[in-house]
Amino acid sequence: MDSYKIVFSGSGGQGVITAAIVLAEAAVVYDKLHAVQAQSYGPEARGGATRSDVIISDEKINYPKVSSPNLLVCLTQEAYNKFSNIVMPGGMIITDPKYVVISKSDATQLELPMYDTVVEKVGNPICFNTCMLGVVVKISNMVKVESIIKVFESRMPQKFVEINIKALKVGMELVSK
Amino acid sequence: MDSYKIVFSGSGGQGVITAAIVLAEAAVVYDKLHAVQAQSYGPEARGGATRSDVIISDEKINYPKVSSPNLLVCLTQEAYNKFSNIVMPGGMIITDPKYVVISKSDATQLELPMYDTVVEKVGNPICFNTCMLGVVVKISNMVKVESIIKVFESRMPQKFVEINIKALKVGMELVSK
Amino acid sequence: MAKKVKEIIVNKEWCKGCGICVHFCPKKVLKLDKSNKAAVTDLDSCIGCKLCELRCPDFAIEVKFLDNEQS
Amino acid sequence: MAKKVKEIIVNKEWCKGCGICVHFCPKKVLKLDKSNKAAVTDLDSCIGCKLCELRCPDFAIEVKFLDNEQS
Amino acid sequence: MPVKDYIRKRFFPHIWCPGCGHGIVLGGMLGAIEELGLKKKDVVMVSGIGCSSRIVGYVDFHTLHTLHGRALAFATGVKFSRPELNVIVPMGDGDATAIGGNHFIHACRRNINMTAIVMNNRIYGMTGGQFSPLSGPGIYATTAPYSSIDYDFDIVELARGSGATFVARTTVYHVNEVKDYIKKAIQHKGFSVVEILSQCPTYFGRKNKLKDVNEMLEYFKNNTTPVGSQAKKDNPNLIERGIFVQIQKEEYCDKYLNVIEAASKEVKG
Amino acid sequence: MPVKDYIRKRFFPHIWCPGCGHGIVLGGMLGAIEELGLKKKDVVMVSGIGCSSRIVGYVDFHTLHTLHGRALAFATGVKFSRPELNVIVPMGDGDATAIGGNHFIHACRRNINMTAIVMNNRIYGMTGGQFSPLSGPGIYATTAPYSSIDYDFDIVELARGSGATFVARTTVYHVNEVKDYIKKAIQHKGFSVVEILSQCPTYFGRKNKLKDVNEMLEYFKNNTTPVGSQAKKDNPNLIERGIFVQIQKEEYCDKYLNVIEAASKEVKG
Amino acid sequence: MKEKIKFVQGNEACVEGALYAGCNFFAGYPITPSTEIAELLAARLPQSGGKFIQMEDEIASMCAIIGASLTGSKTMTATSGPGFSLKQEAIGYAIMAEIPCVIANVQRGGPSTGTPTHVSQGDVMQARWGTHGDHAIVAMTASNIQDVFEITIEAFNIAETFRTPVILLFDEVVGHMREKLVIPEKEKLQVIERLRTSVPPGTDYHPYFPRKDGRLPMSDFGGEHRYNVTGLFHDMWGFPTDKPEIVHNLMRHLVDKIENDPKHICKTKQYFLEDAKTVLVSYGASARTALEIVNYSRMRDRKVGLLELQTIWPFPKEIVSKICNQAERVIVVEMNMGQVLELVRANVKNPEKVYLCNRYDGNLVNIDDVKNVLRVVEGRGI
Amino acid sequence: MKEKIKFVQGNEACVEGALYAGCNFFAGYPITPSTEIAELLAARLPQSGGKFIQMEDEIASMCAIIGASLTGSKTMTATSGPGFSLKQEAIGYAIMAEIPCVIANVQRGGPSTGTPTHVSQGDVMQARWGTHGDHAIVAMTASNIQDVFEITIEAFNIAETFRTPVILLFDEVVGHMREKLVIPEKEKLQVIERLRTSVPPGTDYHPYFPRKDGRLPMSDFGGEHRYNVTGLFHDMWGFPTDKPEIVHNLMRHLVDKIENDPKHICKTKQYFLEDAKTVLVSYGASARTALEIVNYSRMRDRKVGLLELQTIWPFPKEIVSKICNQAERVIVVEMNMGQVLELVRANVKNPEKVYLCNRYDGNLVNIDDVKNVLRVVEGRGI
Ligand SMILES: Cc1ncc(C[n+]2csc(CCOP(=O)(O)OP(=O)(O)O)c2C)c(N)n1
Ligand SMILES: Cc1ncc(C[n+]2csc(CCOP(=O)(O)OP(=O)(O)O)c2C)c(N)n1
Ligand code: SF4
Ligand code: SF4
Ligand code: SF4
Ligand code: SF4
Ligand code: SF4
Ligand code: SF4
Ligand SMILES: [Mg+2]
Ligand SMILES: [Mg+2]
Repeated sequence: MDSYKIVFSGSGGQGVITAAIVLAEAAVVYDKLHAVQAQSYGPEARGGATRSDVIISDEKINYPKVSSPNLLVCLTQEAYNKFSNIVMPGGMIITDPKYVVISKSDATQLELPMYDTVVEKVGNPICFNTCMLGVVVKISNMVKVESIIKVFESRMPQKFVEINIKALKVGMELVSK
Repeated sequence: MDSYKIVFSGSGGQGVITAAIVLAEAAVVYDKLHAVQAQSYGPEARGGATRSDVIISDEKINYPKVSSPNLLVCLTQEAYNKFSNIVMPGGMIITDPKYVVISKSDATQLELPMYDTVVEKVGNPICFNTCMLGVVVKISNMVKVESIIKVFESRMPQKFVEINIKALKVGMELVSK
Repeated sequence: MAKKVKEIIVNKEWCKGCGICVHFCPKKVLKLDKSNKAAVTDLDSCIGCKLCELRCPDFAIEVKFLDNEQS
Repeated sequence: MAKKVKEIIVNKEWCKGCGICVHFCPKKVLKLDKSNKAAVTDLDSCIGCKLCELRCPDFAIEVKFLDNEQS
Repeated sequence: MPVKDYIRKRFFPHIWCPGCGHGIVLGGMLGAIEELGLKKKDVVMVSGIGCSSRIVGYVDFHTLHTLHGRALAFATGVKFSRPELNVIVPMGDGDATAIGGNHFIHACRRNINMTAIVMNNRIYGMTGGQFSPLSGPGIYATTAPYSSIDYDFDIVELARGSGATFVARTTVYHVNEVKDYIKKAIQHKGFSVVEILSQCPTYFGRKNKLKDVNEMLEYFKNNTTPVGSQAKKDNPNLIERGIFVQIQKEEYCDKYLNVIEAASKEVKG
Repeated sequence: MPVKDYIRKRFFPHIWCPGCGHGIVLGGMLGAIEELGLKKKDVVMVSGIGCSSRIVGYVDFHTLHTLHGRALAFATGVKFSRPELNVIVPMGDGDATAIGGNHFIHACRRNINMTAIVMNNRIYGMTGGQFSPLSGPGIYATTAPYSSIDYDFDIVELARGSGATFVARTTVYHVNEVKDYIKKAIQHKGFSVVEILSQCPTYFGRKNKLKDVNEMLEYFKNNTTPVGSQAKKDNPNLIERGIFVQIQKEEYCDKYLNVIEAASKEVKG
Repeated sequence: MKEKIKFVQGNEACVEGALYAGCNFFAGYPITPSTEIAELLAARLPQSGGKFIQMEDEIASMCAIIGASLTGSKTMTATSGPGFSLKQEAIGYAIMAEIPCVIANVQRGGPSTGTPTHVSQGDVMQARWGTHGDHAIVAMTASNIQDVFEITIEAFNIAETFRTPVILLFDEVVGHMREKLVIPEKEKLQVIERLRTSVPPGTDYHPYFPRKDGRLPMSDFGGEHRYNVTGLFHDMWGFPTDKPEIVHNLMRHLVDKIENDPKHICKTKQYFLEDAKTVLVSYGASARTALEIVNYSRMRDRKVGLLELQTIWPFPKEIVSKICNQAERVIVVEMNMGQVLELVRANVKNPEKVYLCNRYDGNLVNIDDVKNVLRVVEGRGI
Repeated sequence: MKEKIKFVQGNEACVEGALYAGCNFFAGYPITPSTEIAELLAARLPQSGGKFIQMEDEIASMCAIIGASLTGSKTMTATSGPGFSLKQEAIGYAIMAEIPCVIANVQRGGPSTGTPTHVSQGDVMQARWGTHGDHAIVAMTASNIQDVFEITIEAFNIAETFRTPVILLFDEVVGHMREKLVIPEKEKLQVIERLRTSVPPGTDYHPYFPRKDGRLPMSDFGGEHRYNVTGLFHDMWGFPTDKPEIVHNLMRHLVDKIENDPKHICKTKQYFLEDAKTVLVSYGASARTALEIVNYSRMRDRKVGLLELQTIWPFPKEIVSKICNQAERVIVVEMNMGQVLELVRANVKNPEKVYLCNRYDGNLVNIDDVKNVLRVVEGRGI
């Protein structure tokens, strides 16, 4: 297997970095894969535009940054405009139409109403990023869902685990449709 | 002419450094000789034991420190004990018996009651160092008395010049005796 | 302050949707629209206190008066 | 303080002749000798206030009492 | 000239997070400058490093963005070299009182005619939410995960204790006071300090479970009172706003003219 | 144990000039320690750089001679690491309030149980007589040849404004007060500051045309008065001596025990 | 404690390493990109009774860890560029007074405020020469999360062994990227404890008189032995002196203990060096890119190898010259204007065969950067 | 002003040089052995309307002279070892923001507090690398009082020409010894004034856009042009950016302006080098000892010459390698553990023929020191 590269992008509060970490951690700790996660920052450490790179592979990963991802997630227009052209030929871009108006691209583009769906089905917008993670898990197909859930369990109090599992599944189902 | 080397030593308040500077300045500015003056310090810049080296020469002086002086002035016992052995063969040591009890030495030793004499004849102990300078001027015979006086004039208010000239002469006379 | 307010201009490019103007408007003249930007709901109630403008951290809202004395 | 003073010891090695003890002795018990060290002139007048000892910057003067209670 | 003419519009929208109080301070400060009618070329604004310090990038004066904590030291060089310039120094709470504490107290002591504006959000915003010397005990921060045990400075008392001749405090909620105190501070001949309680919803707010920025502004509204008010007597926990110190004392650059005079005499004499 | 048993006799006579007040402070400090019956092994003395800082070389405790201005920062490390030790920090006026000003105010703020003793001779002795932030206007110094224009800090006010919980001041003339205040300061649970006016006859005295060391001590005698005295009311120029601040506030290392407790719970829980 | 597997940032691996090594005191002041070290230790240290304190600035932080170390704690601070500059005076103090402590500098772009959130390796020379006066220093680095953990432990071990400050010279990429970390169970990795004096109370203890093996056993402040510690040149009891012989000997001691026997300190990692015609020399995050290229080249049967430096100071001269002299060409891959390049050049026979592949624009040296230089120096055109 | 002859300390000669060059602003904090510079300027500056301020510490002093320079003053500070370490962060700022200013470091024994009243040349490498991140710096020195005067003027000239901080790396011996100084009349020596922009008010002024000749005309704060100054990487208007190309180009500019054309900066003095078989390389006070030995050797018909460095940074590579490669042997005479030695070795064909004669015990390298090394390396036995 070659390595699979994902770029998550969005803005400070959207939890894209957490989603990226959960994915990579699941790969490493529970699926015995190799993974690295890296991110870019604005001035010093404060909020603003965010980007997180994840590489998952069954071999050791050296160069940790992603220049052309297989999969790109853009949760803001700014991110979309900045990154949509970096996707690898044959790669895919995921956006939420609530935040992004897409334009022409060589990549396959998947517009999913993640925010609205998660609000509707889970009732809590803070799980938006988990829903997005569900989408990514499904599409990338690198990491077991159970591993993601194990990461949830190791990282959050029980009451949050359940709602996040729900959001994760909502995301996965969104893709299936 | 070879160079003539003098080490002045004593303690903080005795003005040995000033005397050394006046001598060297007279040589340089008025007698067109070469001279360097250097000094050693205690911790940081505060008082305590003091040593000042002067070299006078009619050639350019490179190495500025004196290891074996032609003439050594010691105004404290501590200084005497520390330095009396560095005088060059055939050199001379000048002390004031008020402060220093001399011991055996290869050098010629001149004990002059400079303090008492200056107090007696000039009536002011702060000219002690000038009196000592008079001794040195006389013995070293490198610098013109007028040049020393010119330095006084350029450095001090008129009222001090006179008393210092007096002290200088007292010192010179002390040697003549 | 009895001057008549002509219009309240929101610079949507600059507005970050923090909601301060909305929350502290004494007359509830403002709201956040669905793209999360400040918007005027009821210009007539506006008393022209300019607090929205002064408290906006983003220089994104401006209260214009009829007599043009205050910009 | 009514204790009897036995002796006042000046450590001449340590004394730097600053004259503080002399100047501030309430009973003028002390002086500077000709080598500029503190010295006792009039032990009998000493009231044992110990101020000389306490104010000496050089730990050079010590007031000893007869009854040895205070060193 | 309208307040907006003092800003460098091309950099807007600015870098600060939604609801960040620093933008309100900027507005109040420019309002003061506008009312004083200062010319752009006569104003030098000097800042350190922090979210707050980014303020100088947005104003169309001579702007000097320096090192974390050192703004007042740079500003001292500017002012002492060219006393005719108006020197204004906006600072973060960390900038002013943590790493910059020494320059702060010495500026207060010297009484050089400059204005320090402390944009106090009780947190290190720029580096992501560590507690500051103004956070106070009980506050949560990334470096105080079990809540802070550090006592806080009271800037008013610190400035007073260091000899400052003008000291005022207010909050961004009280935006007209912001303008007013900064104006008075600039007019004051000597070193002036204006503390402005400001909010960092992104870090202080989130870490301390404050619902949103409006809850933070409500806090400023409900927990402060004019200095010397009855309210304060009834509830000593209230934070006082107002002008706390305002005294006349000869200014440093003016005093240096005496030095120049004495020195020149010496040369001639 | 007699005071002299606390000193390292082999280094005497000490390095200080004849009449230097630092020796008197040393005596008073050891008197306090002696009366408190502290064991040598339980005392750590930390200093910076300066004539005053050389004091640690002469005392038979654990002694830490650090960097100019940084003594309190080192001391904070010592004390916070081993709170059971008695940490005493003698400092020069420059050391404490010029380069060390920031550490000084932060030590006051944190309220770590240590004692700072400011040996205030109003001059930089070690480097040969430059003015310090405590010299005050009108003083002559090598860097103030036309007399200083710098206002001075009032250490008592500076410490108070920074939140110190114990602040006292006296002079070396009042040598029993030196002992007494240092004793009380060490006993105080929290950060304590004792300012002791001291004399540098070599530089301050000479530059300011004071006849001799006794004239300097006479000054301390004649120009100071107990805090709150009638004399002060009659003559506001007098410097007050006494204990200015003495309040109880939970100590920093103690408070950290709560952090440890909360953290340990988190691990177990 | 059982072995644990985690997925963490470099900064967190550093924290885990420090805790594994017994670090129980941290003083710091936040600065990007090192802040996570402080944040994590603020949470972790008190969990086991350790102390965390946020000081007023970087200078105070450095001073505090020195003071704490003297009382027997294993201490650490963390910072980046500007803070590292500020600490230099006090680092010199720790060198002079021989106080064990660890300073992590997670490098960002400089000079000055530079690019705070971007990567750089620009402080290599500063780590060696940032403080005034002659001295020697130990500085180490790592290119992956597991190594960060282990090198941090090593840093504490060296600090204790040699009574010296040790600098961890990480970089933003390694500090912030996440990767797998295996924390072995206690005692699996060697942890060197402070050597304390065996001189009995009441006997003359010489804190600054080296034993035959060069080590100086310490006595904690608060213990039975009272002595003096100073930043002035000092005698074997720690008291100030300016006697020329003592000054000279102390200087020699301070330098020789670090530089005379670098084998004990110098660590490198070697990849495909046996037959390498082209040797890449790299360290930290850049070594990851270099290694990628080595693998890539080997797949194409090109004899490229990598010498990864983990110890930067003392510079591993012997290893570098041995390996580089065997190669036909050497490429130093780093993120500065050639700081290690100059060191390599100074230690090989043919400096003109040592090339540079670098980047100093805030970004990680990338794969094409190295490929291009490789192609050019191997004569394959660009 | 007419020519004047004075008998002064090196520190005073530095003051005279600064005043001759038009220095009108000094901020400082006292420290041995540099304090006399502050003391003398406190008296002299206000005599002609200049400003002297004693700041709370060395950091503040450095910051103040940068601020003052921006308003158009010619500014300077002075310090020694520990203070020089403290200034490093702000020196980096002056480099990044390209602010002309002069920093005198009168070197004393280190590391740490070291031996405050004794001589050393231990800060040579720190002057180059003391601040974090890549950068370039100018550092100059002198061995006698007249040269101190002239080099100080040169330092101001270079600072203005290149918009850079310049370091004067004197030493305690030269700083404190007294010798003759001839102060020429005004205009006899070249004094370079600040290049100010000719861009008219209202037109777009680019404070950070170099002219064709590489110079950046300045506009005083308080003048018609308003712009931004920052320690972050910045664009041509002075506004922060982290765009890789801009970061890269600014780095190149900062380094290239100093290092590309060192001829304009590098000064040396050469004694008896034409036929020298043994070349002594030295600087500062040690060069006095070296010169003494050259004279002594020449009297005995031994072909010994001296290359005295006045510019230390940028290191005068070309001159050093040209002269040293011609010689049979080279001896570096200095007062540290071999800092310039390594630089010379890195720039000659046969590094093994470069020897060291040094002292790092607080004393000036003496005549016997050099004689002995000379005897040994010339194969005349010891
Ligand atoms: C010498 C130095 N130390 C630390 C930092 C990192 N740093 C940048 S801003 C900052 C604190 C910001 O807090 P504050 O001053 O309160 O400003 P805010 O961001 O909250 O407005 C810190 C610690 C730095 N840039 N330089
Ligand atoms: C970083 C640094 N800056 C400056 C100095 C020089 N220095 C040593 S002691 C001192 C001031 C001494 O004054 P003070 O603290 O009042 O102590 P005193 O000598 O008067 O007792 C100075 C400026 C130094 N050693 N280190
Ligand atoms: S206060 Fe300003 S930024 Fe906030 S919502 Fe209103 S207009 Fe928008
Ligand atoms: S001017 Fe006052 S009333 Fe009108 S919208 Fe703004 S805040 Fe509301
Ligand atoms: S006070 Fe002490 S040092 Fe001074 S004269 Fe008296 S005994 Fe001597
Ligand atoms: S004890 Fe008192 S009275 Fe006696 S000598 Fe000393 S100072 Fe004078
Ligand atoms: S992090 Fe806080 S202080 Fe910084 S811009 Fe955001 S809200 Fe403002
Ligand atoms: S210089 Fe002043 S402070 Fe220093 S020892 Fe002498 S008298 Fe005391
Ligand atoms: Mg803040
Ligand atoms: Mg003092």
